[in-house]
Amino acid sequence: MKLHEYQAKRRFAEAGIPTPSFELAETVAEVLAAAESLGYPVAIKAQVKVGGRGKAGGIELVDDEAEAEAAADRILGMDLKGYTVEQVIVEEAVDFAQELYVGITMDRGAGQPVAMVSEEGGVDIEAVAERDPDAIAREHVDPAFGLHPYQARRAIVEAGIDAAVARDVARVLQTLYDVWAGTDATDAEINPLMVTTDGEVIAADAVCNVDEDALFRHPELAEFEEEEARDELERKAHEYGFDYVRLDGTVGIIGNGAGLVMTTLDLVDHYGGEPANFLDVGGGAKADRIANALDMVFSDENVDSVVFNIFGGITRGDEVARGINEALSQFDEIPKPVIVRLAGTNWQEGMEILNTDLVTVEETLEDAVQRAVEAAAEVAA
Amino acid sequence: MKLHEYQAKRRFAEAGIPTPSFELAETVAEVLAAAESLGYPVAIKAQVKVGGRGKAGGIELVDDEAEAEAAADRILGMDLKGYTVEQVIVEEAVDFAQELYVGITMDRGAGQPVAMVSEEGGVDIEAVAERDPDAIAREHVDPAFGLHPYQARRAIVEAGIDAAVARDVARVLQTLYDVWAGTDATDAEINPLMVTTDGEVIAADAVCNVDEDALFRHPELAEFEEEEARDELERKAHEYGFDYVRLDGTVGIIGNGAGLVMTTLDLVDHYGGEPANFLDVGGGAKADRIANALDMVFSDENVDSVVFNIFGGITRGDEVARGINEALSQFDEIPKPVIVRLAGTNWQEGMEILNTDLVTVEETLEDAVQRAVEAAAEVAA
Amino acid sequence: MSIFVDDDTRVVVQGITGGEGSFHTDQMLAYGTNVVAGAVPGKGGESVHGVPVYDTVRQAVRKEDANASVVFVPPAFAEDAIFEALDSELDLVVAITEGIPTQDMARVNRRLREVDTRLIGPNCPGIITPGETKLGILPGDIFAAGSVGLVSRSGTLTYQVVDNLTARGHGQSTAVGIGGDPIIGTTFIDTLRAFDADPETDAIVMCGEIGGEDEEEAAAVIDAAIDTPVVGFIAGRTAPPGKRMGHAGAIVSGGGTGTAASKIAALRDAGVTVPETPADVAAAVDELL
Amino acid sequence: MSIFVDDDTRVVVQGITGGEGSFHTDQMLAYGTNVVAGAVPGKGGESVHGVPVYDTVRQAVRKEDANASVVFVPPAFAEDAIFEALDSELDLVVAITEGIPTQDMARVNRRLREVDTRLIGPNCPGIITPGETKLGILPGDIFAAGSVGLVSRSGTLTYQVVDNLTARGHGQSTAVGIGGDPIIGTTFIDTLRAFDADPETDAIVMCGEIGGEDEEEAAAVIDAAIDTPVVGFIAGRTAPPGKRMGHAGAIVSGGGTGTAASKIAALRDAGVTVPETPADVAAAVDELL
Repeated sequence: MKLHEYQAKRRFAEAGIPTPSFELAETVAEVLAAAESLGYPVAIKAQVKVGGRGKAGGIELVDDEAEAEAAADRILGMDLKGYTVEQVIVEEAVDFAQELYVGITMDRGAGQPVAMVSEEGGVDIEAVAERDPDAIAREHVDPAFGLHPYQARRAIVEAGIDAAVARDVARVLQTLYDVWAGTDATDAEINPLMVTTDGEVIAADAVCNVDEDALFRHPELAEFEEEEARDELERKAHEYGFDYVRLDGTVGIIGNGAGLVMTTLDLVDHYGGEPANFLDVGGGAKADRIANALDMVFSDENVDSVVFNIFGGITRGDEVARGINEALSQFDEIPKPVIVRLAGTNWQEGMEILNTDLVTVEETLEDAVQRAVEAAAEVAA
Repeated sequence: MKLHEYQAKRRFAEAGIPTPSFELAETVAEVLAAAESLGYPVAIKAQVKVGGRGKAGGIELVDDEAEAEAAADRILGMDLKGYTVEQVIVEEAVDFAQELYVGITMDRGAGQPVAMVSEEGGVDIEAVAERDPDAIAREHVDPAFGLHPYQARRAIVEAGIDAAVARDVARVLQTLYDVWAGTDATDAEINPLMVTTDGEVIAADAVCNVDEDALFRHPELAEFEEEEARDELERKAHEYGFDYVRLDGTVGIIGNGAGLVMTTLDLVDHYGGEPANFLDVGGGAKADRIANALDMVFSDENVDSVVFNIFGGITRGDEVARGINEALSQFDEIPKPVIVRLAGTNWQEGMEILNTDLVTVEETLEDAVQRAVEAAAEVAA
Repeated sequence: MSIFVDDDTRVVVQGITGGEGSFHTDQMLAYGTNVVAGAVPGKGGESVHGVPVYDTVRQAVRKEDANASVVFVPPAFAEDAIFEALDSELDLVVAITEGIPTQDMARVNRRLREVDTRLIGPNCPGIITPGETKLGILPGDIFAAGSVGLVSRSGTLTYQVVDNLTARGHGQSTAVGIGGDPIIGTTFIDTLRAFDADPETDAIVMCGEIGGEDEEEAAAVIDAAIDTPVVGFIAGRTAPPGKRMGHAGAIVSGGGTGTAASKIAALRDAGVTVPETPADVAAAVDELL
Repeated sequence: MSIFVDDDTRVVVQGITGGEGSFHTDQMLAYGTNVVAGAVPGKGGESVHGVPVYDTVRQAVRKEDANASVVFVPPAFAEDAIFEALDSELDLVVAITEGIPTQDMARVNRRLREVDTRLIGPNCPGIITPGETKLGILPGDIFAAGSVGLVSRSGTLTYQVVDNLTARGHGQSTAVGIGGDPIIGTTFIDTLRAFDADPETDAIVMCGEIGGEDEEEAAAVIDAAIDTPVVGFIAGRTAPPGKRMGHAGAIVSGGGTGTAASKIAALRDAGVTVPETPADVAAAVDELL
């Protein structure tokens, strides 16, 4: 789960990392009031959870009230890579001499955290990593001991950071690691970490992505999760407790198990269709869960057909079939054609139970997907 | 450095370990007021840093004001194993069904911490360990990870603790480890950890010994160190920054380096004398340190002679000799005979510089000690 | 033969008194697994489906000679349960639990480097040597004994592939679900090497998915060191970047690593057949055997 | 020959810009030690007595081929300095610093178990192979090259014993101060085994003191596995229980472990001569050689 810049920045500041003063604003009037109290110039920064906000026009530096009003008016409500900007922060402008990068992430391959430092901050760090891997100094962290002070110092020396700010940057990196560990983050980054013309270091941006599986330990962060959802459907998925990802296609997909659902998406594509979503109902799907899943997929107006693919391991096919019948019988009219394929435990009993007035039944995964792709094509035609 | 029971108990309580209510008192009136506010019966417990206070008469359970007054009057000011009782705590009495033991210490041999649990609390745990080692369950702790919850549970199961209180005892042990680690303790113990007739666990005593070398990290504890000193001389040693231990003999000993000073003590004993003290002036002894050391040993009225034994490694013999001359020349009369032996770097120059009007010079350690033992015997005769 | 587990595997179930633990203990017993003990703090002395429960894993090891555990403990307590298992002289620990925080697994992973115990999972369906034993939640009846070794990051996808294999007469030597989390114990590479050393495994099916670079690393090892023929399958070709596709580990990074395309290309470069449908996986095995 | 250090040892001094570090670097250079670098955060580019200073130990290793370090860093920063040294592919780290908190050393000790680097100390005078090299603060001029291996928990006591040995014509192969702290890197046992394997060490002098049970454990090893004759010396016979005698490790516990009597008895049981005065130690070596 990605925190907003302002949420991350507040956490970093509480931990002792220097940040510019800022205020959150939701209206032009609030922006002007905030700018007044901070003093011009200020930066107005869209609070949406995407990278590259600057390039996309979501950040503007303004020198006076007229500029601020124009910028606030433009940014508030704008669409930024699919997100509507509802909040901005108004932040004191910083005179910087240099932009650095510091970050902590989990290195999956090594199975351990890694701390990173680079002189080339202020730009897309992944591009830097690709162009010149040596421009980023890395220290793998032993999670049992945490980031040793010598490691922070060493990374900074190896990144070639100016000795005059080395101690301050080391302190920021060390604190960032503590925040990373303490909030169960997957990534925590400051890009840029500005060096001001006075030789101070200050976190001009703040990224903190939190491990969703660890939210049970962080009730103060869990409340941010609600607003995470991008649209109505994702919000619903969160409420129902489904793993759900919305895509742009027309074939709705419901299944159990991440790998199998991904495979179903791939098969839709393989047979010439376009998947509308990823929806994993998980293990032991009861009737109400199945009804919820159908509700979700039906309410996506892009969807023209639905493939329902269950491999009953422990889940029994006959139970799933009853769930499907029950869920669909609540409709006067089935809104989109549903193709069902059951396999695994008690699949034959399940197939027999399914009400073929409500659904189309197929015996293999491949056939079911093909049929759904055809059905969607028919609707579109 | 040993904390007082009340100091340790406050730390344990702050960390969340259940303790009885108590108040600190220094006068009979304060004892009575505290007992009144807590409600009888109460325990009155001498706050001196020795074990076995109960057996030595330093703890009394009283049922009413008359008993409390008598007990307070007796305990306050009493001598307990060489310490004068200046403070007591007045503590609510606990009805207990069982007395357990929990403790954390550093296992020197293993070089790692060890957590211990026993059903046989309330008695000298070292005696239990000697009589029946299996009566104490032990879990070595990986200091990089800390005490894992499963280890706390496992120790409690293996100690045979009643399942009804296992969870509470595990929580106490876990918290005790955190306190141990967080205060740089060498030992942290609760003996007894009482199980009340209501099935609650409560820390009836509290021991916490802190690593003196770690006090720089714990300014809040360092202030307790001052009052640590047993007598005037130990207080002085603390002030001068000497490693000093007072003994009962008549031969005062000054030297540099722990092993060499211990050896000098042993040689005094070997040659029939009795060492009066251990005093290590440390490396690079300057004139003022030497003067301070002489001041300390001279002001011990048991001392009849002094052996001054320096092996100059990096310290130069001529500098030490000048320091001794300078220090002793401040006296109108040298109060006790001083025998000096210098060895190592520039020892010959040192020997030549020494003012033999003030001191006796010997060439070997063995000769110096023998001369000092003889001198003490002469004074005593 | 088989890898990692067989008839001699003696299992302690951690979390046996919970709903999942109890249900799958019953299923494992029915399959013939030697479930010799359960371990649940505070429940020592009870029994579940006739299996004695102990307070600690160590007791289960000492009293019932358990040499493997299966972990059904909820995510908040799973790190501790795995650490306990690793500190109890077991040969194998299979962690079924889904949703263990990644940092917890980083600590487990750090400890794993120091012990001789093998961890499979977490967030995995377990391991089965058909006809002998299963540890986990795999539905035993779709498996058949045979000579195909199967290793997969996914649960139901494994079942799908196994169903296709069994239908075509290709039984399995052992099937290992290594789990869908970003940090896991046993990897593709560990499993591939073990199958390669197993004389009764004649072909290997490897089911990967988007996220991380384990499949790319496995491809390099296949190329260099694996003689047994391998059929690969990669799920997630249509997954958009930056979205977690069900599994915590199934995510294509914004930077573009972890894509299906990269994995498929790496496997094909290593000489691995990589079909596009599960049915074609079974067909490809047909051609190998 | 010698143990642990010789002419080929290339030393980086951690804390070279401090008073002690600078002074003893000068002394080491004067003795002939290959001090090739210093390491002090923020002081990279400076030089001390002609020795180049780097910001990190790794730079000193990469640029000057250092293979050993001597740590003169103050107690509050010593744990970190030792960890840095252990993470820099050195063969040997000698920690002179006195007063490192015991819990810090427990963490270091835990890490030591995982690396190939040897730690000597802390709270030790260092190590010297007379005529070749010294790492630490030992006064070089009292030592002479020879065939007596010396290992000691104490500094000045070592000097005293060496003085007696050299005066009687017994030079030293190597002298190792293992340090007076409760938790140390290299132990008596490690050193005894190394001397025993050194063909040019003909006798060993071992100076112990009260506290802990290292001498007792060493006695058992001497009895079982050391062929080279050993003379022992134990300081602290007159130390009262519960009092720290200068060294953090020199304390007889309230429970009565760690006494000089116990150590002397264990050594004598193992066939070790244990004289009562330093002069008699040298005399005992006379009888052996």
